[in-house]
Amino acid sequence: MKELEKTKRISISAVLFLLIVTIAILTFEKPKYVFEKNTEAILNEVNNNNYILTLNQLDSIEQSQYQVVDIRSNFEYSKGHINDAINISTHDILVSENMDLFDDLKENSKTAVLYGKNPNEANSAWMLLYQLGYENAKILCVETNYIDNKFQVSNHALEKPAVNFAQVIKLAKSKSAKAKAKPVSKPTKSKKVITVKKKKKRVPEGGC
Amino acid sequence: MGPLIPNGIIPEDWNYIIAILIGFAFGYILEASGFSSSRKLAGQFYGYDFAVLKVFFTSAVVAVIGLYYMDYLNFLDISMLFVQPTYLWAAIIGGMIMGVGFLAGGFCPGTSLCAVAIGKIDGIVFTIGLVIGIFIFSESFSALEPLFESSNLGNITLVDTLGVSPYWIIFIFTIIALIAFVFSDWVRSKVKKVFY
Amino acid sequence: MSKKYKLKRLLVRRYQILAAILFILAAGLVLLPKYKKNEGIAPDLFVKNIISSERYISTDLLADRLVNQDPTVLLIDTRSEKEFNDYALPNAVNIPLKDLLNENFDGYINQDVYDVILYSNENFYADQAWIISNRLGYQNLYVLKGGLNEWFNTIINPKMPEETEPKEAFDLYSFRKAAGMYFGVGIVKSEVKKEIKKKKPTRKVITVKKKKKRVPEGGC
Amino acid sequence: MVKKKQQNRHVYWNPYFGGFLLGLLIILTFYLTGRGLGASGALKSGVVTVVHTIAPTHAENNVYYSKFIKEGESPMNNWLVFEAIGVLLGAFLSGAFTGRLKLKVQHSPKITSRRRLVFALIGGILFGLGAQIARGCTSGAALSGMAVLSTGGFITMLAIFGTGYAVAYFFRKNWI
Repeated sequence: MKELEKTKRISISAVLFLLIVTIAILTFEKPKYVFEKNTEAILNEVNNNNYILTLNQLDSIEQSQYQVVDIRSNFEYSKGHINDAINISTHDILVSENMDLFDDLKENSKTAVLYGKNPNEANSAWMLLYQLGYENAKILCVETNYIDNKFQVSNHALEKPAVNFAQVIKLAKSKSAKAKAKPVSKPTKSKKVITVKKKKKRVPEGGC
Repeated sequence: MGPLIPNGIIPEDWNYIIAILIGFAFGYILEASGFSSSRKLAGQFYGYDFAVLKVFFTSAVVAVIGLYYMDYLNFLDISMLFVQPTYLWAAIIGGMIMGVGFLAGGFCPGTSLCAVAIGKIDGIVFTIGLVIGIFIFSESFSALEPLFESSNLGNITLVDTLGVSPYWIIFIFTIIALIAFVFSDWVRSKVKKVFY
Repeated sequence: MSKKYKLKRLLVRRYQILAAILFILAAGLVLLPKYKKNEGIAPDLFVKNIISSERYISTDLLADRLVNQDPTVLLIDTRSEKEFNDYALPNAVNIPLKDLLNENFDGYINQDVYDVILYSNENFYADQAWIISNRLGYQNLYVLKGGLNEWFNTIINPKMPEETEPKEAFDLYSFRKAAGMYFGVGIVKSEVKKEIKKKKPTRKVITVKKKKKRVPEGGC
Repeated sequence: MVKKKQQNRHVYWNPYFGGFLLGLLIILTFYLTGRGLGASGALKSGVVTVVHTIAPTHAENNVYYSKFIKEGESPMNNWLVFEAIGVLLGAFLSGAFTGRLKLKVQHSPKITSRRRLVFALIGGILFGLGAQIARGCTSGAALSGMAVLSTGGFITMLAIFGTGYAVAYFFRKNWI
């Protein structure tokens, strides 16, 4: 018996398929900003410390080669800021005028020198910019504070331990040992065993 | 953002229920398209029925276009999908053995299950044959292992192999499919009708 | 009459029309403007996350949780291995910043069981680690505000409040002192009679399941 | 009613419609589970289970079986097995609706049903062997593979159909 072909259903479904795709494309909004760098790249950059400028290093660069950017809030900026600095708070970096400005800096190969209350604050903004592809951004490693209501900039020693932790601990222990006549009984804690299970993020397996 | 289960959006526990539902739809579509009939399946090799080729190509084209649109529209991460690893010689030789088996038996595993479900005895026998074939393979695995494990190219796609944008591949693939449809209809009009 | 005729003519060409639809869809893929895809979360969400200070946990809060042996705390030391071996917080795990994306450590930072608290000498490196993890969409991560320096200034060696300060300041001070002693390093003044618990920075033994690679599951 | 069913028996879906739905199903499968469809994997799980139950030591010593035997977990506890159960149910239902449920051997009028069954068995054995070597059958390797543009999928598909056309001549008596 000859197979009878019905085309009504296929026509209808094909038209529906086309409609769905069209609607999906029309409603689709292309993301405005896309990260250029993946996390590997940013991690590499973070680890080779090229992105940190001290005040002295900044002085050695020609004035026309960089633009200082204050990433604190407008309020803080109006209280006092580094000379010639412009104000773009971290929150407003993705505003298009500000992006244009960074684009300009990038084209003219000028360095965007970011600073905030401390390097840590500038770091967020720097990481954002770097991941968006602005390799010309750098962090000015300074602290800003107010002494007698005057704006002060001072160098900041990054990630420097305040004290030698190990030594302090040792010292404290020897002191406590001295203070005690009796030997300190050391309650041995049972080792805490924690199993971290991988988050269920199963890679799809195949099969046929 | 898909795929939903590997990304943990749908809990893993649902996996098997979804498997049954998907299998259900798969079986229904295969049977309703006539894949439970071995003579219909074999028809494409003799030019009297091209249903298999049409279903096969249509579904592949629709699926690949749909998947890439979903990827484009950010519903799905195409790199998360499972890609069958390519073992070049294993695929070629295995495919050739399957080709002979297809002609002799008239089914492939999916369709033979459909045939079993509607009571085709040849389908049942074919399925028993499948089990025996798998058993033979497993028992003689040590002899076949060099072939099985050789020339592993990894989980590659045509994009890696040809170095062309996937969109062009899809476009060309679609054109090939359309030509195949036209050609199959032409062949069918030339070949003597077989009623089954 | 003419309408019916038109429909009929359309139906004759139905396969051509269907083929055209398929063709257009495939061509659409080629012609659509391409854009680069993000790895991880989108920039606008990312900005919201990095300016929020929710990620910071104060040293007092951490001390409190550690003293109470909160089982959901997992400390991660992002400093170098050498620094970690010299001194680390109790039960901390060392993941140097440069190894953050090493897949052996994936189980620690990409999970939903513990509150992972990242620290370094300050919070600069820890913050960077947090930002990178956040970009990848990892949850339950926190940063120790001020890092180890702050820890030493507040918990190990707290400053005696001025007499004019409110009672809360004294409460906090006594808590900090007690906590400092708990961590075995109270700067011992003569009046200390309490037994000092010594807590070695035992390392957590954590078994991380190896990341499952796409194991080619033997086909059929 | 009976007559209608009789007529229906050979009315299948328009192949393009079937293909279209199948394509959507593949998309859905990938969207939900990140993997493709499959069929013979379920049979393999069945074989492994049977062998493991009958001769556990033999199964554990065999390199191939031992790949699929996990401590405390039955090989039947597999996505593909559940899918295969679904396939059986779905096909049964479709057959029931159109009146195709019947215990019979379908064969060309030129051959006996005995010959048909012998060839079916040979074909099944070859197909099972080939599917294991190629790590997938028509649905698993070729169909799902083509949907994600897998090189292996295309190669397998070409090999199956290429060989099919090459040997079609020798089997013509069975089918035409």
